[in-house]
Amino acid sequence: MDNPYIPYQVNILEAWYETPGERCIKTFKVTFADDKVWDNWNHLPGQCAMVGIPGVGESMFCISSSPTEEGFLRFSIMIMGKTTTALHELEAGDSFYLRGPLGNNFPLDEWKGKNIVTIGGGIGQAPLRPVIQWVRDNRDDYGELELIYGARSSADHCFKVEFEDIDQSDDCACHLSIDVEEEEWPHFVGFVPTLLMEVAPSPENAIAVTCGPPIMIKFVLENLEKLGFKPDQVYTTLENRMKCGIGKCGRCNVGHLYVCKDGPVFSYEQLKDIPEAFA
Amino acid sequence: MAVKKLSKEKIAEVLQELSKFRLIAPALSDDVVIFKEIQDPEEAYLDYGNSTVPPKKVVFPQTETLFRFQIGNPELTEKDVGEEGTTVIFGLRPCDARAMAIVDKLFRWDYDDPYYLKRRELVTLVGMACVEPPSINCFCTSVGGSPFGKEGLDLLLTDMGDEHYLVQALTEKGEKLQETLAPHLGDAGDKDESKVEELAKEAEGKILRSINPEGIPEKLPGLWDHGLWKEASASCLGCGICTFLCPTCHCFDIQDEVEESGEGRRARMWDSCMFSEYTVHASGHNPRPTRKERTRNRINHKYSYYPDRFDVIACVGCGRCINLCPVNIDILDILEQVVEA
Amino acid sequence: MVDVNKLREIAREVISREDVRELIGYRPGTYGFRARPAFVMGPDEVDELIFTPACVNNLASYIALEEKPPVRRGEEPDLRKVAVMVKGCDSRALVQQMEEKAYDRDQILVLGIPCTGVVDMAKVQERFPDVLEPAEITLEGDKFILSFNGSKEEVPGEELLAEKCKRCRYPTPLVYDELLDEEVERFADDDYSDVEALENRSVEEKWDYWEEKFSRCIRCYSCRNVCPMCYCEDCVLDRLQPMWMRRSVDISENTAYHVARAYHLAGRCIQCGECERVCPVDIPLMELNRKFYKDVEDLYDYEPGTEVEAEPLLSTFSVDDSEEFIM
Amino acid sequence: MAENNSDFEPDIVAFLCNWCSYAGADLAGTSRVHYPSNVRVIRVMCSGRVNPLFVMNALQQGADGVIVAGCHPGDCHYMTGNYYARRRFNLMRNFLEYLGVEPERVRMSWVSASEGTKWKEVVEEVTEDIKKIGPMDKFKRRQLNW
Repeated sequence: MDNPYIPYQVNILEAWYETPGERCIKTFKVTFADDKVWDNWNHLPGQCAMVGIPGVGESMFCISSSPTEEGFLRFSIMIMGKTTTALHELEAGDSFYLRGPLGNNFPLDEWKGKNIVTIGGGIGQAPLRPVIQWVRDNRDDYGELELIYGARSSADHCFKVEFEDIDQSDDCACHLSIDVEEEEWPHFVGFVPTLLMEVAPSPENAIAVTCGPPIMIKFVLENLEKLGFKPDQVYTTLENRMKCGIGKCGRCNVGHLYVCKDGPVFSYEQLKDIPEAFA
Repeated sequence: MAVKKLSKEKIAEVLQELSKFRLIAPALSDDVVIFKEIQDPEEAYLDYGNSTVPPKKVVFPQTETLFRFQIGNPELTEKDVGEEGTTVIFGLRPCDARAMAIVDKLFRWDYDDPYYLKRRELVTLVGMACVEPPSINCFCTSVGGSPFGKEGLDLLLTDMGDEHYLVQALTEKGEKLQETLAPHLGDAGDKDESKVEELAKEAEGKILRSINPEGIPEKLPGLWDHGLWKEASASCLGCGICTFLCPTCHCFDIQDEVEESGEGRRARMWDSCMFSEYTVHASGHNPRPTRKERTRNRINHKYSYYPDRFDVIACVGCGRCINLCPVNIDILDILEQVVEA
Repeated sequence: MVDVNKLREIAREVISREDVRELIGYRPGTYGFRARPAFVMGPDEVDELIFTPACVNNLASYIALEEKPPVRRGEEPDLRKVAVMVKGCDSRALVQQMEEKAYDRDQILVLGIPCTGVVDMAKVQERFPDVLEPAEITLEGDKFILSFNGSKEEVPGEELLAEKCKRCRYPTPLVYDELLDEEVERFADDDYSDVEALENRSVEEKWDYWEEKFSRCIRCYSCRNVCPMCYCEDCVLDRLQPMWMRRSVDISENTAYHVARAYHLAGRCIQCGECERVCPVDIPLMELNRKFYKDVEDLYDYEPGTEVEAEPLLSTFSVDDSEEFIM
Repeated sequence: MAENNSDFEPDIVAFLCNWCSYAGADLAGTSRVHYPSNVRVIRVMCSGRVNPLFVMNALQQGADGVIVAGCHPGDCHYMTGNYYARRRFNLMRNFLEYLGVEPERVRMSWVSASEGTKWKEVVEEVTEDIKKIGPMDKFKRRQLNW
């Protein structure tokens, strides 16, 4: 990036709704309008991009596709404020702008040979999706892969179709839950931290990655500790209001760490002594 | 580096010469000292303590365009800062120059900020040593600066108390500018430089306020839940004076602006960590919900986070935040409590 | 002059009451002649309280500025009273806030200070720039006595008195539970000569005047935040959608800001002068507010902050309101 | 600015209340009454809906003048909206004059649904007045400067 403030134009290849409702989630599959951008584009699972529309604004979103999925990037965006509302109005064939990749990534190289558990809630699955995809695409490099995911209801489940596929496959164990009982729901009913205790993954040679609403993370972290996970075995991603995404504008810090530059991926080891991290 | 002398009578000549560049100098707007672009040497006001708004606004303008666009047209046009041309800031105080050197680190950290750095490249800083401290709340000597400090400056002028300024070139840029001004400058005497050192020592002695910052950066993280933050912030109004007037505060907001014609720009503008909406998420959640958290962040940022990353305290002791706080919140008072806590 | 011992004694009684949560008063500042707000939580803290002509802040602002973070589960909201020390002008802010039903009378406990005028701290600073050690200002007759570094200096009141005090109509608080001193009789009045002088200029002169001032504005919003009447939870200036004022700082947006700020105080500004006092770039904000103040008085015979039971000016009307300007 | 502005065609923003003034302007149109084409009409439900910020915003966006028109006193569809507007607008107008905006630029009128001719007269008068004083650029957003 010559000028890190100038975004690239991307064209939407496909766009679909993941979940309905007032806070609906829409996924965009995009490619760069200028093919040459791909030549210098390298991102890793966990990294983010500032996504926006000139005239409206920009917000930070994680790239929810793995670099092993070539030829496109994916973003799953929940409708929240001004920018997301404008983004949701876009369809295949439209375009928006992004700058990135920004921030750090999950240390997937270090995790080679280990078992990996992902624990997601709601839209929090978005940064976990590339991890799962990456591990499945490099299956021999890693041990067991376990996916734990929950949302309020079955309709609120992100990436439903993919979960079905994962559930059918034998390279990943898939544990799903919903908060409240529904007819014909074949999986667990209850909150994600409870499901985690139910599944009770072993901390032995394992890494746990979690992302979701703050209250869920709080209890997941507690439960992981109960299961014997050490702080350096647990990873999460943080988010804060951001403007520049490159460590200049000053607002996204938690303690001395900038979420946009030092994060969004942090080990619990890094965060446990920073009270602001979970504010 | 070369040392020259400038007769006070020739100051207008020098400003005239400098006005072939974009010349920024202290001037009066009503009774308020501001740094502004001047065409005419008459506009410059040199009988000043320091400006209310620091000259950081020259290299980091309060509002600046990042790029322009036309709705419906995919092309984005980057702003060319180079068009602003070679700039000279005349008469800035050593603390404000040092602040720029400190902020440079942030704007160079990992990603180069092209707008800021281009302006820094274009600007030559001509400082004016503080023979008298500009304000009662100056404490530059406590945080690594000096009323005669050279850090960040390209040229330093010192009022010798007689009819002259001593003109010391401090960098290549400064040397070049000194050459440009050569026709107006005379040779310095042998003892002039040692006299400057004497004057500097004298000036340092006139700084009334102080704090010993040793240990503060290391101590601050442990005081996260200390009662001092609630007390220090109780009277805070949440305005932007302390941050906007701080020469090292560099936080900004980015906003898009579109005219009816569809012509628009993405611009950045100063923002303040003391504003309530600074950290508010789109969901409405605010990780720093009250003035207590915001005050704690301001002090921590200057005295802990910044030194942690860049090895320097992000405060140059100019005293502006103390002088102008509407409710007498005093950063030295807070630091004193940190030391005692 | 308020007797400081009496003040502390009353404060001690008040803060000891079970139905009082905190007391907002004044204490000496961190250097020189300054005084600053004090937030007293218990009887052991009252001994730092003072009242002198250096106590410039309008503490009524804090009633409106109070932050109410969400009450945690299991906790009860603290509904006890807040006690506040107010001068005559400041008390009008309380009256106006209550006129607007910002809160009920029984939520506050008012300690009224009959006031003979406060100083313009900028003038004090200019005159005595080097006073760092704790120093005191008192008023004796029509002179300020400034005590510092072991010496005393007398300055005629006129020279240091804040501008607002020179036209103060209400030196004694209009609302109080306890009065800390004898009532002070009105010693000044307002002739609006400053506003009239500006009104009499040509349109071009007026704009030249204001353009210079507005172009200095850095939009730090201290004038808004200090204002006891600016207590909207959701300020139009912070709104991004619709964005009435852009956040960029230029003469057009600054003008819009100052029009919006002043207009929102039309019929509400109680002339405490805090906005003008705190402005770091000396924009004469009171000249804006006072234009409205004067027009409101002339046109609608209304004076804000004088009567709790009154109807706020712009939320009422009279069928006979002036309409000579209507085509 | 008393200069000759014979070529100058001002842009005037008119906020018209839905029930009276907009209908009045409509009547002027359907009756084929000719009046200057300088006004850009914005229909609001009531003159009481006109926030002073609307006026400010119009001037910032380049309007040379602003007209607010509503029902005659006593005729407001919502009973009293125009009375509130009258107070508000009187203060706003005085204030803008105080800042250096010619009072001719900021006008208020009562125009009923049957007063097509009055609407024409109002527009003619305001347009003429503003033509005389010239463009309003004091509050205007400057061409983005870079």
